[in-house]
Amino acid sequence: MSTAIELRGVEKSFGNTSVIRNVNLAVAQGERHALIGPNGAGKSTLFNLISGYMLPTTGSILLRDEVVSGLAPYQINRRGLSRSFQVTNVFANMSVWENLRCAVLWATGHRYAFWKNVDRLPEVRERTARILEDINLTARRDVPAGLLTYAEQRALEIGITIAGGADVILLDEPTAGMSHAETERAVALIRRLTEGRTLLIVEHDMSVVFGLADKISVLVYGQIIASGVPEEIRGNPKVREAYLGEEAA
Amino acid sequence: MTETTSSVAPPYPTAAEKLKFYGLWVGAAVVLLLLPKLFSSGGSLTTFSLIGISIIFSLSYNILLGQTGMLSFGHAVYYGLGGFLVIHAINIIGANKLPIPLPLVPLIGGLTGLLFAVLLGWVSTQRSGTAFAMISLGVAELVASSALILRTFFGGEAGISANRTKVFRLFDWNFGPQIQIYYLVAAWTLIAVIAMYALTRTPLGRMCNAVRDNPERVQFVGYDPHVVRYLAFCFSGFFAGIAGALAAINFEIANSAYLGAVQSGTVLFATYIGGVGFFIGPIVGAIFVTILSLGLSDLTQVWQLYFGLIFIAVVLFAPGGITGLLMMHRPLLKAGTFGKVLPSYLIAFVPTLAMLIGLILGTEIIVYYAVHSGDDSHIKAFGVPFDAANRYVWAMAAILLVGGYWVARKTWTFVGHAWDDATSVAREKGIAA
Amino acid sequence: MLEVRDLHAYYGKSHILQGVDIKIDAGEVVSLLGRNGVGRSTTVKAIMGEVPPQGTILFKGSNIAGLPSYKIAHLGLGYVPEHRDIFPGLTVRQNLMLGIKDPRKPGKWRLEDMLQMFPNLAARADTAAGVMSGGEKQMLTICRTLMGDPELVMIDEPTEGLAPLIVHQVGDLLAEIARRGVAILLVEQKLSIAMRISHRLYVMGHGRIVFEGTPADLRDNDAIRKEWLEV
Amino acid sequence: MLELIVMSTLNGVLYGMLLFLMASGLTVIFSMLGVLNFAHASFYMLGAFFGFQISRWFGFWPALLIAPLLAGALGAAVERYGLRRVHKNGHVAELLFTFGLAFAIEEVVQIIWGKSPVDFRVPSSLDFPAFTIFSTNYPAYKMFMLLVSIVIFAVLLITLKKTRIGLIVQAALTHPHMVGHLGHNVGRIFMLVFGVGTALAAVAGVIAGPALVTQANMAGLLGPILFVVVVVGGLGSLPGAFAASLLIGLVQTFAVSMNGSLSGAFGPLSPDYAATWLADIWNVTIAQIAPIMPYVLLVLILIFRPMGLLGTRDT
Amino acid sequence: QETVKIAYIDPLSGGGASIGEIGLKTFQFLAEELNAKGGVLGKKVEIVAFDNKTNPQESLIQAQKAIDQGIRILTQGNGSSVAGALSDFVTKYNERNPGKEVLYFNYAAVDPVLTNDKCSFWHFRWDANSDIKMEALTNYMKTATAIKNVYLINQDYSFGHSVRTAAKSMLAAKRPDIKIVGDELHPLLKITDFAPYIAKIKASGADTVVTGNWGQDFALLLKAAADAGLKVSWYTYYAGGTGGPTAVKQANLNHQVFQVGEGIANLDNKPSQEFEKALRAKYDFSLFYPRAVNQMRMLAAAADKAKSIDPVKVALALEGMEFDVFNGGKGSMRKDDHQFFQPIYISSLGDRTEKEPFDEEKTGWGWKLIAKIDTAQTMLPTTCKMERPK
Ligand SMILES: Nc1ncnc2c1ncn2[C@@H]1O[C@H](COP(=O)(O)OP(=O)(O)OP(=O)(O)O)[C@@H](O)[C@H]1O
Ligand SMILES: Nc1ncnc2c1ncn2[C@@H]1O[C@H](COP(=O)(O)OP(=O)(O)OP(=O)(O)O)[C@@H](O)[C@H]1O
Ligand SMILES: CC(C)C[C@H](N)C(=O)O
Ligand SMILES: [Mg+2]
Ligand SMILES: [Mg+2]
Repeated sequence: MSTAIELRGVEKSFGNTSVIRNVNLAVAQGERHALIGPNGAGKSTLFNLISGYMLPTTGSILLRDEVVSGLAPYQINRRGLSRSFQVTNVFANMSVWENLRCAVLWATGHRYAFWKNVDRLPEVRERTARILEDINLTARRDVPAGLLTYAEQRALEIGITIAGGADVILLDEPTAGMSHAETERAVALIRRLTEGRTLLIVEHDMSVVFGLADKISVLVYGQIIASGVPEEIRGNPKVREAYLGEEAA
Repeated sequence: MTETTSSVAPPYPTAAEKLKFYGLWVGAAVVLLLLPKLFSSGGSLTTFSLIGISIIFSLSYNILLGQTGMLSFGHAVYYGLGGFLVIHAINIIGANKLPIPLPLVPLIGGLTGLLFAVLLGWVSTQRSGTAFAMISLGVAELVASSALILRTFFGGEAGISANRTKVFRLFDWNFGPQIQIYYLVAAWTLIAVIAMYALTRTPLGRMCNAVRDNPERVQFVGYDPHVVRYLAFCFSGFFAGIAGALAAINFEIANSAYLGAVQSGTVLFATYIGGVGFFIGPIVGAIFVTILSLGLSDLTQVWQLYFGLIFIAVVLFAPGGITGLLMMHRPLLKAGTFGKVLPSYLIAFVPTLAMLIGLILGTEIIVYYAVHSGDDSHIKAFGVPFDAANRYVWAMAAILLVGGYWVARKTWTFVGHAWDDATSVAREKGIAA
Repeated sequence: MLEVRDLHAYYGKSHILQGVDIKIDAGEVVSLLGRNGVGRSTTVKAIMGEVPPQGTILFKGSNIAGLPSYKIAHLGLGYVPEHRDIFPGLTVRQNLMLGIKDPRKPGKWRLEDMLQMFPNLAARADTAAGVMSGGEKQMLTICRTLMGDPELVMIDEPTEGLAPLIVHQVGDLLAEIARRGVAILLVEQKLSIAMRISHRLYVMGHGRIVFEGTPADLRDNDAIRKEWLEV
Repeated sequence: MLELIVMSTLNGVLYGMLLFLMASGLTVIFSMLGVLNFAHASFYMLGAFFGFQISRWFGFWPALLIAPLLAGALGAAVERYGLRRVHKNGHVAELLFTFGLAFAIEEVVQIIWGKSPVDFRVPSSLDFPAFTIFSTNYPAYKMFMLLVSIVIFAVLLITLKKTRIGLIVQAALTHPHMVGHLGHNVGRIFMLVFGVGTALAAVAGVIAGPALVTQANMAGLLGPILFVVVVVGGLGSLPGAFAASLLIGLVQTFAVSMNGSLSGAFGPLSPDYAATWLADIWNVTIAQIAPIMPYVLLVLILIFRPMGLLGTRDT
Repeated sequence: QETVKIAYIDPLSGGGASIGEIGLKTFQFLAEELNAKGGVLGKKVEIVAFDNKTNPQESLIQAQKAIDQGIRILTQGNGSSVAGALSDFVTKYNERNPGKEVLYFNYAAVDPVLTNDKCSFWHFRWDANSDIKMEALTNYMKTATAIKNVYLINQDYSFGHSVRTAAKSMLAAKRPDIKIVGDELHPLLKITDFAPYIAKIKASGADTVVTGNWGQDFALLLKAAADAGLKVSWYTYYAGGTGGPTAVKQANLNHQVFQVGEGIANLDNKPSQEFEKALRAKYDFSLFYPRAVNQMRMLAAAADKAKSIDPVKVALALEGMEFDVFNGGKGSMRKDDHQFFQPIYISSLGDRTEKEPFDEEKTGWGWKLIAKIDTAQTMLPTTCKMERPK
């Protein structure tokens, strides 16, 4: 089995505070991998590095055995990696439909086309409609994204992330701020949408993590202190001390 | 699969809707054709031509501001360079008897605008927001000042002129009379408007909106926002060039003012006042601002004051521009509740008008005393003659102003209530406001 | 201390709050529970004047409904909003400083205490707050509001996005706040923490209060829990 | 030669300080409120005309005090009843609002004071040569201008550094509600900042009015260059604005003093090119392009150092 | 009763507004004068103002508007850049609209090209062109032996350029010993402080400055000179404009500032002095445009002669017309190029004797006549090849 994402000796520092320290991580193709760790451990930063939003100070990042560190986010995206944001990050003045369609356009090969009518691209319509269904926002199709409720925006955020059909998906706290019921629905959705794809997810909700992940890595102070299947992690005393606390046991 | 699509995706336009859509364009064409028959004085033809030019220019500007979220202070650069090249082109065509008819010449302007947008755009569009605005300001000032230095090409303060009747003729149209110019402008306006509308319906057009809303996110759906901005900039330069070309053909002169800050400011005005959020916004703005700038100075001497006040008023009271104000009523019309607000409008209209009349009267009286005291006090403002030295007129102005304001304030709260009612009914009927 | 009577609020014309009644005494910890979108955030916003309130809001005896929010804040009501709203361009320290209403009157919460309580913040005291991690931002907002020395704080979902261990810490912080005599109105999603620290609980449903009682009452009342809270 | 260098330096510094005097208010407004105040130069003009009128009635020194207060009050009123309402519609709306305002102010000034320059004189107490170098007099009034600029710079710098107002305003830029929840009266602070900014412009007006012309078109001549100063200096940086003003003042003044041209350096162009644009470039002197220097600077800065000379924020 | 409308197209806003407004008032005053005498062919004369913001393109819009209102005579003066565009426009318009011709009366734009290579049958110029003025000025400078080093400073546009080229070539021909120590061009109406230019003049060691600057560009130049205590003689075209005399007085340049023009208030000529008095009684400025008086009076005379106000007939009547000019002496409108020729005066500003009753801008100083050049001596050749209506 080949690796989807691989980090080799990645470090990142801002000024003289180092946030990511010598991280080595491999996520296998088709694996659902969760990244957990205390607040400020560097999880989002790691996502920023992988997705090209930030440049690692040292080390290299490989996407399906190809070095992608140093590429711009859109170049990495075109190579099949897509991410969501911890803070909702959608196109606020555009309708839900248009939000999703924008996420579909590049992947369907229409790029910067200025000679095609966007409403008459069957494959774009089909794909957008499918995702709209998937994220359960059909009824809100024509509502500007900025006016959706928080939970709906989170769903849209996931929708945009997966719309391009990337086969490596990074989700940063997708269920934050959702109620239990909604969280469960979101987990089901994520499970379904990432079937056969590679998923790297950051979550603080342990039910989500343990319900979804094939493998878990724990990031503390910019270092991976443990990595393994959920049972191992749950039992790992270092993890309990640094992250889970007593409760989650 | 396709079944889900058809139920989930927005439906394709029905035949009736299509008919309506294409009918609109055909209707516009017919109106443009008939306009000179309805208003036949020389003055209106000039006005229409200028409006047409301004429409193209404003729409091209809105590709930047409204569609892609880029505030430019230097859009006139592409308009002006288009104009200059066209003047030179006309002279060259005329001198060498080249077989290029005048109706094709605007294309030269468009290509010039495009060329310069291609050259200057890459660095300018690297950033958005204030940085872009300031670069555009700097570039515009540079180009405008250089125009005064490169005298051979730009003709200095005086500019350069041409004679449009000296080019190759088709069908015996020499384009001397204004009516022929009007039709030339009208045809190009229609073409350009359709083209720019079509542009908004393309993948690029949609991505422009996305870049406007959230350039960061765009990067993560595979697009380079810089490229999107750059392409938008190029298109915008192209159409601005066409507008400049038509202006050059209309006036047969191009001078450095074409490139200058006033021109750039005017197009920003027109576009914003019309409403950047709607495709037709800039069209409305172009019509409004052109008529205002042509007509206001005939009506009153202190037109600049009114000009300023009108803009302040629009910015204050119609944040979505004139079009935004009108579009607010669409849900009401759809829900059939427009009737609920109409009476309140009528009630509010009277005192508001009184207040405005009082304001104008007062202003003109003050102007008379400040500027012309000693001259004949029977003056005219907005075509209405009155005696500025008459105490009764003073009293009337004061009463209209104060009383009008007082009553108007009350009536506007009516409007507010009526509006709330009407919208809530509309919302209950499921029509989003 | 705070008494809300028949509070209504609208977004445009949609009637979100339909007569909310809440009471909080000095030093009391009260939680406001409910599903997503029932109007809990709107309640606190209406109290703070961010959403125009209709009804009576008595704070320390005077009606504050309709006052501008800075006046409300000066009366001693603190508010930690749901979306964190840290000032991204300013440093952590500057963010905290802005919590102080009047630099001439130091309150019971001092900058040093805060930094001591949250080493995470201390380490980043001079970095721009915008680049902090999600959890750090959450802590910062709470601390910032405390700097203003409120007598009652309304905190909207403080544990959202926090690691389990930190959730626990926040619980401790809230308890500490209460111990120092500050009343708390807690808007929460996570039942566990609300149950742990609250003296009393309200449950909201469809713009109204549908339940009021102690944590023990709620634990016993399955019907309410089923209908208005989780699954 | 030496004479020209000394004189140009003096003139350059002076012009730079005048720019700073005008730009300081704009920096305050632009950096704190984020408002591109196109009417800033109009307040400068109002300052000059108020100063002229008041000094007619009460003399120059009272005018130097009262005119800025008046203009500042006007500015505060503009913020309170105009800008504040426009604020929520974004920066473009604010900008157009100030555009409209500039139009209206110019016409009002024309109505009251006419279109011709008014006779605003240097006060007699300052109307003497401060010193003479190279047989050129240096007017005491210009020294006074210099002094005022430096005092204003110092005072502003201290107040900005030492007060919390700067912080509050910056915070309110992104989250006005939150700042209110923390107990700060944002509205009043915005009004204050705008008032102070416009009052500073008016100070510049009162001082520059007698030195330059006091005429209804004086605003238009200076408008854009102020933005250049603010952006080149770096948004939000007062020292930056100071440095940029000096830089622009010196660059422009020295450029004027230079006669160099390509034809001077490489000899005249062959007559074959006499009527082409090449000849224009060949023959243009540095002095002739002096007015565009600031814009060259602006574009270069924005391309190579977008945060400006001493700025910290990306524009 | 029908009126004869004249469109006044000049700046009424922006940088040129101050002179534009004075021009407008002057013309209105002249219209009243004509009307008091029964108007033109018994018709009332009315001046209709159009604001062109000193912008050529805007001028064309305004001209078109004027024509649309039925106006057949346009007048303009502020700026040769505008004049060129307007002349071109009128020529084309008349060619394309036979039977609806309009005339263009130019009262102040003096770029020689307008009556040379770019001359037009429809354009009439009452002001002496720049070359004529420079010819007169250099003829006088020729005799001033004190002049050794001359500095040229002019506005960077067609008029400024023609002043500069004419000055250089004429001085070289008439006084080869004079050195041109500086030749400066600066942007038109954009400079707020001339101190750097003054420093440069000073450093060049010039004893004389020749400038065609007008409007604020002159007043500010002199103001900066006064501040720096620059003591040189000034040979100017428009020192008498608004703010000019005040600045000259401030610089304390007593009879060191010379001006070439077609008349001054202090000429020993009864009728023009009466006129000046009447004008000053009404407005607070002195007559800056004596040629406008000639223009309006000649219009009336031409209409009388043609017995019509039809533009073509008026134009034909004006061609070659002899006229007793306002400041005394004979003038004539040359048929070849439609340039009006009249006596030219050189005067200097300073202390007055009883021979100079009028002062300027309440400075106490007035214009003193230095030299008069008769009409015949001002006749420069023209290269104009005019297309006339058949
Ligand atoms: N641009 C930056 N400059 C300086 N420090 C930064 C920057 N970006 C992030 N940091 C710091 O790096 C650390 C890691 O942040 P990150 O957002 O990756 O945390 P996280 O693991 O996602 O936490 P959370 O679970 O709370 O979201 C934090 O302490 C944060 O303050
Ligand atoms: N700005 C707004 N405009 C219109 N409707 C709004 C707005 N903000 C909130 N709403 C609506 O008001 C209702 C109550 O919102 P509120 O934020 O108070 O809910 P909440 O109980 O805090 O839930 P959450 O768990 O999402 O925070 C929701 O249905 C929401 O959609
Ligand atoms: C009004 C005049 C001073 C105009 C100037 N003579 C010119 O030809 O441009
Ligand atoms: Mg994170
Ligand atoms: Mg909430």
